[in-house]
Amino acid sequence: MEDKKKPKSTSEPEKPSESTKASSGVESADEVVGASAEGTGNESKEDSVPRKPQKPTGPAGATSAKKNPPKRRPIKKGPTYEDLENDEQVQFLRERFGDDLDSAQSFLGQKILTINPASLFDALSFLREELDFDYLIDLTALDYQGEEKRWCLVYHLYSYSSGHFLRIKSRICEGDVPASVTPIWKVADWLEREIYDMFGIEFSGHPELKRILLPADWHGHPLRKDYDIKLQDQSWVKKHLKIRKIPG
Amino acid sequence: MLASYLPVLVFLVAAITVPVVGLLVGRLVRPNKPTPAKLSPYECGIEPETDARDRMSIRFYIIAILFVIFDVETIFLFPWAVNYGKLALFGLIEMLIFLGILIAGYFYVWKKGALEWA
Amino acid sequence: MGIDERAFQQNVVTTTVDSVVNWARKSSLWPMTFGLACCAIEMMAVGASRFDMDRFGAGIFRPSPRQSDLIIIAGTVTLKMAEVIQVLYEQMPDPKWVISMGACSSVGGPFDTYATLQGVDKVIPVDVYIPGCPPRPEALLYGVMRLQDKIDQMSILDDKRLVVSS
Amino acid sequence: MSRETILDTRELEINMGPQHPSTHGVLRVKLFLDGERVQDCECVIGYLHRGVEKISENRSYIKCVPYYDRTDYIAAVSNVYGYVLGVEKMMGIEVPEKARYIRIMMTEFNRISSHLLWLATHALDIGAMTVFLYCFREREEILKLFEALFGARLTTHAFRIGGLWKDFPAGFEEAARKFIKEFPDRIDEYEELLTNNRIWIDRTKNIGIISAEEAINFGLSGPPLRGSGVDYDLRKIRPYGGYEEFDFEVPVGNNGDTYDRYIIRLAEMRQCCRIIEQALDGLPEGPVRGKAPKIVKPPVGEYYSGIEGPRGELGYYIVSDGSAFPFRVRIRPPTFISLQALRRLVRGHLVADVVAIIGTLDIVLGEIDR
Repeated sequence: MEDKKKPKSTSEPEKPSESTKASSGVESADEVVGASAEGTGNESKEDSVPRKPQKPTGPAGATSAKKNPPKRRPIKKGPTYEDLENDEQVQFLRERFGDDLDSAQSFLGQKILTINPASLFDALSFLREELDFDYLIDLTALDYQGEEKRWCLVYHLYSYSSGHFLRIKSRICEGDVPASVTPIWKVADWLEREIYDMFGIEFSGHPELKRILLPADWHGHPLRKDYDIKLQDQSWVKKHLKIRKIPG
Repeated sequence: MLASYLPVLVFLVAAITVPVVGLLVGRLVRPNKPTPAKLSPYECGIEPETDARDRMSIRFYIIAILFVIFDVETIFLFPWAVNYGKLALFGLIEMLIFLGILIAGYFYVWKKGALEWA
Repeated sequence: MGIDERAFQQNVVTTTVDSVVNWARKSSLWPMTFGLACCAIEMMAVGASRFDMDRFGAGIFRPSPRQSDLIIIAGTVTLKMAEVIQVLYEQMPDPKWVISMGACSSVGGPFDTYATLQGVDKVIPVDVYIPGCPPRPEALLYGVMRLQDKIDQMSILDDKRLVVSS
Repeated sequence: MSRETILDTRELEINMGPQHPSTHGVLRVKLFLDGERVQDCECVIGYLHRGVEKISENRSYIKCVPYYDRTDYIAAVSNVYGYVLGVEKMMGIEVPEKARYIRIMMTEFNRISSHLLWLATHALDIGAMTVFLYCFREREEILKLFEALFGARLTTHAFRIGGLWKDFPAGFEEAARKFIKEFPDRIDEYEELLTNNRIWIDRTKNIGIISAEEAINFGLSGPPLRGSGVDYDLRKIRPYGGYEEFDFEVPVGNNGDTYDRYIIRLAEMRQCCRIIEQALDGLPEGPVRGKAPKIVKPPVGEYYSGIEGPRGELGYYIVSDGSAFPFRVRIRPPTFISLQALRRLVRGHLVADVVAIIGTLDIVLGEIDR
């Protein structure tokens, strides 16, 4: 039921071993739900072992109903990526950009368009001018470490006139320098500076690309998956701080 | 005759001893550790790059001078006001002329926009 | 200094002077407005009318380090901010005290990350640590009271490192 | 370039630095001045960057919640609300009716307490000392309610995934009703102090004007956006968590200056009282804790849950790879984006107006630096 055309990793950022467990994750979640009230929190394993009836704890007169094994509830189908080709916006973009529009999906009702980075800039300016997406809600990046196209830029757009909400994703490789969208939306200035600060992705045409959150002469980009959470830049600390010896 | 100046003397002595004693005790009691870092100019916690003595805009100087002029003008009013009775009409006209000149100057300054802040 | 420092020893005169000086210092602890994060909001609540820090003489928040004798580090100290704290602490006139308010400034709190200094005492000497995240206003008041007790034991002699030649 | 006469001076660069009474925490603004007039300004932030987004990649879904209390510590309840809504939507968890009503009620209480703190510090920066004490008097009442229900005053860890931690304690509803009965005429007290105050009008009228198009282009949201006349309130446009059942107006200003944003926030506080009243009247019965698994493992996917925080649109872009740890949680910080407009708003004003403009943007450095 997964459509083959969609490259496996575009939207499902899972490590290969995870995907099978994911669907079962939802099932096991429901099993635990049936935990009886006065029983202790019983961690049910993957395959729900039928519980042996427990002796009713608490005062004798309390609920002495024997615990019956939890009946198997129908597995609730978690939300998945539906393909949406019939959406008129997608068609509008499809004939405008052809195969540069890699895939169009929706997850939990939110439209996701994955666009080839080559034509990302003019796709976005097209969306800004023609389809009047004048509000760039947020711009961020994801790090699929280990995959050939490592970074994924994520643009959240909203249009005041039509009230549509859209998420544009675009996979770029490690060394790519995507075009900055500050000429289209002024809000992107700091958002791109933060992406550069946290991920190390440069943006061409950005007015003044330098670190925004970390100190200017800090080495390393913390939000990368290979950057350890506790890794402090010791050379910076030595240069700027006089660390005292704490007595005792 | 001299006795009537005694209160002034007492007042003078008190006015001198109180600050001197306060400062002396302070100097004796307070720690005194002037380190170079402590004496560096305070710039909201940032190491100052440029010297604090920078060339300021001229308009601050103009505003300051205007204040001094009109302040001195009010000082001249005090002796006039004290023995206003003896000076009578002559004193009144004299002071009106004096004030008139200064108020004309004030309007000139006002229209020239020297009082505009910023 | 006119009077020869070495002449002083612990005697009746200096103990009474000590008690007067310490009483004066501890009842007018002027903190510096130095709020970093969530603890700063609780510090403001302590400055307001319900938990009123003015009852302890510490209610007047001075904007600049030159006029404050107490710095309350209220919030997470990041490495970038630690550099600023060093400068501010240096620029405060002696005698000066430091209250490290909250778990973040005392030991890094929940933020054990690449950008957070695990404890402000790595950078400046701290007198009173107040646990809590954020500590309740009463906890900050208790911390100020503990600092006042500490000031009571101070003496003007030890500041001047008077050496009694035996 | 004309010859430099003695009247010309170099551009004065002043640090309105990290330690400054009116930068609401640790914001550093480099001001480039000609005399007292601001030519340009550059914001240096990051003095409170604790890496919350990196932390949330190393904690389980439930353990991330206390960190979002501490990013925007003034509106902690609504910060957690956005994240919890997102995770529940991805997990498909049904929240019981009563929990939904309490959540909306407490978020509106939080909006009032956040606006009160904004008014206190904004007025204090401009010089009105008494307003600070008046506002904190009311804010303490709300913090008592938070303490009674959530157990903490500020970092409340208000909501759990699937509902609430526990139901109202005894006497909570009477205290809440008493508060919202008295609060409107407390707002009148503030208005008496400020609205027609000559100094307040001089310091805020026509200061920091931004037009509607520019506000949209700068991505502003919340009161800074509505001040310029754009009627965009997420509670109306994309209702979440049951807001469609409540009727309230969205106050909108017209000429987008500091005074209009002040009027809007006061009007918003009155609307919050109306919402709370409707929530208290229509409070359904029933449990408060929904059915939520012990180990929260949302299915593989991503979801952007945006809510209307007191400072603007607060969004959580949660990307899950099916494991118990989020793959990425991106917080869309409204004040980070409204601070970006400071450079445009400040140009040409006096240094004293910079203080008023920083106050009207209602910035919180914990959320800007995350």
